[in-house]
Amino acid sequence: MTPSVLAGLTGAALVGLGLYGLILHPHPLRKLLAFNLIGSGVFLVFGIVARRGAAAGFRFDPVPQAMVITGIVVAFAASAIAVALILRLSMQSRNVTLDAEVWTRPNGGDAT
Amino acid sequence: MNELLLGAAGLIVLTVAVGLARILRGPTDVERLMAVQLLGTGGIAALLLIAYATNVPGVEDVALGLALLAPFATIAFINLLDADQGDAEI
Amino acid sequence: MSVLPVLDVVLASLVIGVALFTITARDLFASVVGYVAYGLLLAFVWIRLYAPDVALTEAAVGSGVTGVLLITAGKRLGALKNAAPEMRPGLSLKILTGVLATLVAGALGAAILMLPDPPPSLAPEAAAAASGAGAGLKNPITAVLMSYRSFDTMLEKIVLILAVVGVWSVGADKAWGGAPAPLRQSRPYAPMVLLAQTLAPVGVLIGIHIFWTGADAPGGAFQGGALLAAMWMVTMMARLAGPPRIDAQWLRMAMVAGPAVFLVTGLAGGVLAGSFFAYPPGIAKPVILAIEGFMVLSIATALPMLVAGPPSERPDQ
Amino acid sequence: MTTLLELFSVAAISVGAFFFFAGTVGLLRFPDSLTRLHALTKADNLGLGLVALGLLPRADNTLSALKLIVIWALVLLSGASTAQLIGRALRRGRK
Repeated sequence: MTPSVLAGLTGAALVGLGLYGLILHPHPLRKLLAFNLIGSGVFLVFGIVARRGAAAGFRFDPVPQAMVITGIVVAFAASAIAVALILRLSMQSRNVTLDAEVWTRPNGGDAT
Repeated sequence: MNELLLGAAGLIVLTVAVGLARILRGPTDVERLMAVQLLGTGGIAALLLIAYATNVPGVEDVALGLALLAPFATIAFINLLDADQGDAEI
Repeated sequence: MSVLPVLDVVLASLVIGVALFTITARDLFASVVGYVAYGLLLAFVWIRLYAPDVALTEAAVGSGVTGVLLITAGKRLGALKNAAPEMRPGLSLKILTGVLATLVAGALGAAILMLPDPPPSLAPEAAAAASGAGAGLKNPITAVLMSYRSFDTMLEKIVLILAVVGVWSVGADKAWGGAPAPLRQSRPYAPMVLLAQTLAPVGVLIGIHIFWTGADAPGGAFQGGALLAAMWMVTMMARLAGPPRIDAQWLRMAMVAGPAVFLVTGLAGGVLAGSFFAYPPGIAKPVILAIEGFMVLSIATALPMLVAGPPSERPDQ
Repeated sequence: MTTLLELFSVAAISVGAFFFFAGTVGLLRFPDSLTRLHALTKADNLGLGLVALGLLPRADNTLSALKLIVIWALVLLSGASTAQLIGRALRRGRK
């Protein structure tokens, strides 16, 4: 078990964990957190592709690593938009949940 | 000598990892905060030791960045606690 | 070198353990603390994958700034907590989701175990980019970002600006042009003021250092810009400075500067050096450093504005 | 001279690692939040400080040595002031 395979399997496990939280948590910020876990798991998989692609005198393949760097920043930008939308949604509706049942209840999403 | 540096790094990471149990056990959020801070400092120490033992370039700069960011999240958490407790008297 | 494999296993299990905690923790605060610790641990994993550039980005953006974003959001959301009680999902849904998540993770893990051998690599192309068009850049990652895949990097800056526009436009109509809500409501304590006043100047110095060494050593515009952004946020969190009004001319100019300069240089390359985004040989390195300087400015202003959120008060004039 | 420095380096790093160990034990075993905070600051200030001190003779150039010192100074500053802030948050008691 080389370090890169270990990191890759960790990434796979993170994707699984994140998916579980994303589906099950009714709280929108917890969903966002879970989504970020999935993202970093995918980044780790990129990381081991970079580590395995060592060639041309480098200890790593710089192309996937550069993509991960842009990826982290873009993921943060997306999270910021998600947070803004969540805050606005809860301000409008006074509901801090994404549970479908709450929203479809007769008096649930009243402020629309 | 390098082996010794790595050994020290391993020891520090292990102890700090055990300290992370405070995140699980709490009991209050302040304890969780302390565990994260210990992880940050221990991580910086381990990074420095690994940097000097393995000569991977740039690890020092990562440690520098981590040292700079160490109080960053803590300040935000303190602000949150203060907001929970109403306006502060100085 | 017998310590390192043990360290790797410890690190991997810690990452998974803390991730599990952030998913299962009962309250939001605990789970965000867990997420910050998780980001730190990931940074160490990236070091072990020989990716100090990524480690620095992950520590600054993935752990630090994202953590502050989530904490601030939780604080603002806390005022509304009185609404609907959280619904707990049923057992059957839990099992079903668990099976699905295990299947996805298992498939991904299997794919990782079956990765092609010998591995495909773009490293030779990146090496060519480092010694060719971006002549004299010893950091291959900066060469890839600024030369080999420069178009991506420029579009990524535009994404950042679009995100800021998106966040701003979520605010109330009547608040447009005003300043976002301050990151701290009450007056700060003296230790916090001292910390921010000492940390910020040192941090600005370190941020510029990391940007400057980025041409030849790990570091670069992203990492330097993120550290500068963090320092601006520290001053805002200690109430040394409030968030600026979003219609401030200098703010908008600073945010657009990075991609604008990048685009103009790219077009100029089309005229002077024969192809879009080609750098004229000989002066490639100074040109790249100049573009990166403006990118640092854009990142350092855009990230704090994303955390500060939409404008909240009616502009008073 | 070099062996003496080597010895100093090993001693400082070992004591630093010990302080991390002690800090962790304190964080886990001490009975209340304020005493745990006390243990944490020992690990922060002394542990990292001694490790940095031990690495100082091994630095290749002045820039590396300067970085070690700056890292220590930053952690001292942030450790001391966040300990104040955390302590105050604890003393006000509702958390």
